[in-house]
Amino acid sequence: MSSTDSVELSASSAAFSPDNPAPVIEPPRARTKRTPRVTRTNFELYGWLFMRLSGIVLVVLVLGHLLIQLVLDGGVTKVGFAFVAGRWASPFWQGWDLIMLWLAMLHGGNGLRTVINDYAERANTRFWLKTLLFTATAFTILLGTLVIFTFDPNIR
Amino acid sequence: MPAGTLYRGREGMWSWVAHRVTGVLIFFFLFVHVLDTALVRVSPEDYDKVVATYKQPIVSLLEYGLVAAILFHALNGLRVIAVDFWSKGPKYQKQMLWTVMGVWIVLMLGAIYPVLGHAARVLFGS
Amino acid sequence: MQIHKYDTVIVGAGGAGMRAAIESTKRSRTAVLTKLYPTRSHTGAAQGGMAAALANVEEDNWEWHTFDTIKGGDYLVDQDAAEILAKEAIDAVLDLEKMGLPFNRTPQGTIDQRRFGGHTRNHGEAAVRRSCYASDRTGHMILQTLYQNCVKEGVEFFNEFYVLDLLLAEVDGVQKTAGVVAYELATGEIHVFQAKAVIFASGGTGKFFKVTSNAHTLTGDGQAVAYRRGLPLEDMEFFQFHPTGIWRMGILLTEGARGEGGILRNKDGERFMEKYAPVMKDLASRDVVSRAIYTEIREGRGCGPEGDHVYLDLTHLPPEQLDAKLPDITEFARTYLGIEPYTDPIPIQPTAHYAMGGIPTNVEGEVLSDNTTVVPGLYAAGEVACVSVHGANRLGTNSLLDINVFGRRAGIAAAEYSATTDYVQLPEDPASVVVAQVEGLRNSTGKERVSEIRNALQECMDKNVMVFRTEQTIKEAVEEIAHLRERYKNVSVQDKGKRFNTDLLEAIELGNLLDLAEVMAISALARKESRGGHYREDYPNRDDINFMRHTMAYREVGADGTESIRLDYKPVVQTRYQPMERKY
Amino acid sequence: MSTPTLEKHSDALDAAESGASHLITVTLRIRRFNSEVSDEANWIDYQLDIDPKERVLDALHKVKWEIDGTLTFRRSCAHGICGSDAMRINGRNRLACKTLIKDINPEKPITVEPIKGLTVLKDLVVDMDPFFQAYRDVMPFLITKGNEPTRERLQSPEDRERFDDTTKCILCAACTSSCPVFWNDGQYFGPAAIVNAHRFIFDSRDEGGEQRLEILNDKDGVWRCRTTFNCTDACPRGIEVTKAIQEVKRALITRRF
Ligand SMILES: Cc1cc2nc3c(=O)[nH]c(=O)nc-3n(C[C@H](O)[C@H](O)[C@H](O)COP(=O)(O)OP(=O)(O)OC[C@H]3O[C@@H](n4cnc5c(N)ncnc54)[C@H](O)[C@@H]3O)c2cc1C
Ligand code: HEM
Ligand code: SF4
Ligand code: F3S
Ligand code: FES
Repeated sequence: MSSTDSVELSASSAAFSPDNPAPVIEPPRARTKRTPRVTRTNFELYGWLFMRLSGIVLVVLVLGHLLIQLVLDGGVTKVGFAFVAGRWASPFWQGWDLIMLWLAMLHGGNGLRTVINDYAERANTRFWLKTLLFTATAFTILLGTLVIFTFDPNIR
Repeated sequence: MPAGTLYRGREGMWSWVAHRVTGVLIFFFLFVHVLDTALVRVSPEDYDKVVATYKQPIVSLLEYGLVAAILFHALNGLRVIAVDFWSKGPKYQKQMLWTVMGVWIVLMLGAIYPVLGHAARVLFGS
Repeated sequence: MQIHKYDTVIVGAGGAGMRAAIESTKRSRTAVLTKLYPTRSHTGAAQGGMAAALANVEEDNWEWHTFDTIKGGDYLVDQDAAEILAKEAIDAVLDLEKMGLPFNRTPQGTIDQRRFGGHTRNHGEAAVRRSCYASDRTGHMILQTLYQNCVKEGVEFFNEFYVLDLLLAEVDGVQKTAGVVAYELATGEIHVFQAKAVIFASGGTGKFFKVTSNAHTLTGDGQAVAYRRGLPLEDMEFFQFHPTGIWRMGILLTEGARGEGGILRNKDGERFMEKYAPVMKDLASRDVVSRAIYTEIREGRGCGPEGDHVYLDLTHLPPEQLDAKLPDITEFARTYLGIEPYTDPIPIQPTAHYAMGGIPTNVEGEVLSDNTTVVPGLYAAGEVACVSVHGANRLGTNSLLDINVFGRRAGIAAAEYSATTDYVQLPEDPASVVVAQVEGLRNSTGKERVSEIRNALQECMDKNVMVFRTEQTIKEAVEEIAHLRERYKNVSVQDKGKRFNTDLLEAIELGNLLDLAEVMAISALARKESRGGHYREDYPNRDDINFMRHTMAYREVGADGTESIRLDYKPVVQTRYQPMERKY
Repeated sequence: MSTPTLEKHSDALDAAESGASHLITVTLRIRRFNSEVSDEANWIDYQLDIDPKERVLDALHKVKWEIDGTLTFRRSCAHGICGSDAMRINGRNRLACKTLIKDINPEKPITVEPIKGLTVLKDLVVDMDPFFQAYRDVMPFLITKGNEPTRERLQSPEDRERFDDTTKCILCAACTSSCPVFWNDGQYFGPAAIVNAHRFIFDSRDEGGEQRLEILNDKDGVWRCRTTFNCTDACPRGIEVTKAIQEVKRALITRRF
């Protein structure tokens, strides 16, 4: 830190002057002069609403899931192929896990989409990250669904 | 942009940071979790092998962290929903956050034994 | 240097400037130059309200309002102008409401009104509820509403452009308006705006006082620019000192506080205004209350360790009423004094508030170059102008009215004028004066600091030409100002850059303040009477025989370049009301 | 009529009136940037003797007027009503003229830097155009249909009260530039624009609410708000900004269903 009498700011590398000013400090992406864009759909509205509604349902599903998996009946020690087999024998648990899977992935995927929108600076990066996100989410959902429906307790 | 100092936001900002971090964390966990569960479709032995690693103490600790993240995200998510839909929500957001933290601490204390108990038994014998 | 061409150019985006812009944009190609973003203008600081005889809550009419304005101005008011002001007030308020201004409402849903100092029913019988208000941020709401409507009308703003010179050109022996020269703060570039009509609406000049309710940016630029171009300044000795500024800081606590029932008390807890104004008490006109406060202080009944202030007591009012009607000023007391107005009285002292004088205009807003001659194409409105509707003392709430009524009139008149005339040719090298001024300061090697001279000026003005004046104090001020003007010649700025060089502009603003302070002091010295805001202890009475006239101050430059001030006088327009003694 | 408590002064009043100003030494650590000298911003410390009851704005003036005239910042009214001097003081957005030295721990250096998310032009001055552009985009003016009444439009005190809070806005940008969503991506309309839309959407006289809601339904509109409350904490006018944003969101939802 320099002292109080530093009226002349110390110049850095280049010789800047009133007639040759340095570029000003820009934020990453500035809002430009423009009329509101015509990109208005209700997508963000539905997305927002979905986050809250799925959130409420997920509280029950996820916390219930955790309770069963980690707390009741000796917690994680009991989990094994047999345990899974037992649970998915019932359509109720199949449905539970299916809904949980779909909601959680869509909720998380949409959440991550906002995160990408917030932080990815260039349009290009945004696009690729979102494509990646979409593929991963779709893949996981499909895989999970497949597993739940085609699960065969007698595979052994 | 040259950084300047960190913005000294208050409860609202930090709870949002935590909500976002936990959300992303859970998402990646879920991704992996679906993959490993998919093993039940492939081979029960492999599945049990993977699940066995979950029973190691160090993984239990991670699991505890995961529970912490999910619980916080879930409780704070409910707070956010209350802020959104309850007309007095914005006014009481701080009180609600303290409630969330209170419930979270209680639940996390409650989860110590069920989640970490097994690990403790493995480590220290029972 | 860049040259722009507009039909009408408005200098200033406060209430007066934007009200004019709304009218003139509809009728001519208009540019608004403003040294601040429009919503930063000091109109936003006004709290109390805007007077109009709407008679929404009790019987009232514009004639009573006219009378109060004239009496409040100690009969120095031009009565034809006051009549227009009071008559058009009603539409001015209704227009603002239609533009969206959120006035407080009566239970019937009409605009609510409250009492304000000096506004009475039936020529002084009792206080009347005439002030239309929006909580205690009426000025803020006016400024916002006008800006919103400027956005709606697509008014072209040049933000952070400082107008530093007025261009006049002689055509067939007549001085006509050719444009203005402005300095762009962001780049340091000089812009010439060629225009058929120019409206000055650049606000007040309170910053030559130290304790003032005025913003740092109220430096009388418009008055100074016009004055330097040879135009007269009218009635500059009349400056209003508002009774209730926060002690030492000058931040205003609206008269509305007393309108709501607040009481002034001295150190003994006495409601001293009962002695000075038995009928109107705390709501007497501002000059009366300010003098009363200083009399109490001088006679040893002031409060605090140094006995240099009195109290504004709101503690007997219910907290709900304070919250509903005066939220902003109670917050000022909490923020800046750390006290709780529910339970503590607020330390206050008179604060320099409003310039009654300014650039002389007629009722159409046209600027006069002497007592009668209009300068074609030049207009002024708002605090910068002197119509004169405020005479020797402005009534509270009449200024927000003034900016709307005469802002509108000036906007229409200017646009209609520019629609019917051609551009006047710009003078040769139009920016030369400004370039010389700016470069002179930038390259000066003098050793004087702007802030030191400004402080000295403010101290001197507070001490010598505030509420009480005498021949001796004014002479002291004149001498001191002359001395400071000498020092100013050696002033230098530290910032030599082009971008956002506020250092440079503060120096220019100081030059304006010095010029105007001098005019004020010289005008005050010559007025050997007491009237309204101008109180001479050595001449404590009003003297209608010798001084029922407006002061007109001209800048004279001798053959050798020496500057001096020449005073002239202009008769007061009297229509219906004969001067009477002013009692409240 | 009650007499004031003149005999028993409250401590606060005594403190406010104590004339003798005792000066303390504070360090002002200001983030300086001048494109005519350097392309980098840097922190510079200034030491001053100042009365703790003074404002940070007074301290900045002291620096500008007594130490370094090149220090640049905006200011006008000096009492929190013009919105010129929003800046980041000790890490948080505030108005320099509404922040007293004594209220921000003068023991440690007081950091002062420009608000975030807008282009820094010089020292504490930022480019406000994008901010005002967002404001203009929400059509911040009364929209009505049909003929004008001859007198005023009627509005009950309750209807007037409905949007009172958001009429207080002075467009200082403290809120918008405190919003984490806005920092990342200047495209978000920002709380200030929403507050000013709210002021009209909930004005019973206005008939353009539908259009404004549609504008705020944009992908950079209200839905980007993550309820971080930084705006509410930063607003020098005490506006419940987040609440206003939520009311707009709810209005959009109820309109949709
Ligand atoms: C604290 C306070 C409270 C008040 N309360 C009331 C009240 O309750 N009722 C009432 O009737 N009156 C009140 N007044 C008085 C009234 O508010 C003002 O007189 C009035 O608002 C002045 O408006 P204006 O448009 O003339 O100037 P301002 O609003 O001061 O605007 C001046 C404009 O000119 C611009 N400008 C200045 N110089 C230049 C330049 N060189 N180049 C370019 N632009 C320039 C500025 O940027 C600004 O936009 C109050 C005044 C104060 C200070
Ligand atoms: C258990 C119950 C849950 C509830 C109540 C809940 C609630 C919420 C809510 C209300 C939001 C929106 C926050 C905002 O807009 O500011 C949100 C965001 C998010 N959630 Fe959840 N959620 C839950 C579970 C999950 C799960 C299981 C995942 C992971 C797959 C997840 C991942 C996310 C992510 C990534 C975000 C985005 C964060 C952000 O934008 O800041 N959530 N959650
Ligand atoms: S809402 Fe508050 S913080 Fe935001 S611009 Fe308006 S006054 Fe400033
Ligand atoms: S800070 Fe930003 S995220 Fe929302 S609550 Fe305020 S707009
Ligand atoms: S200077 Fe006007 S808000 Fe601070």
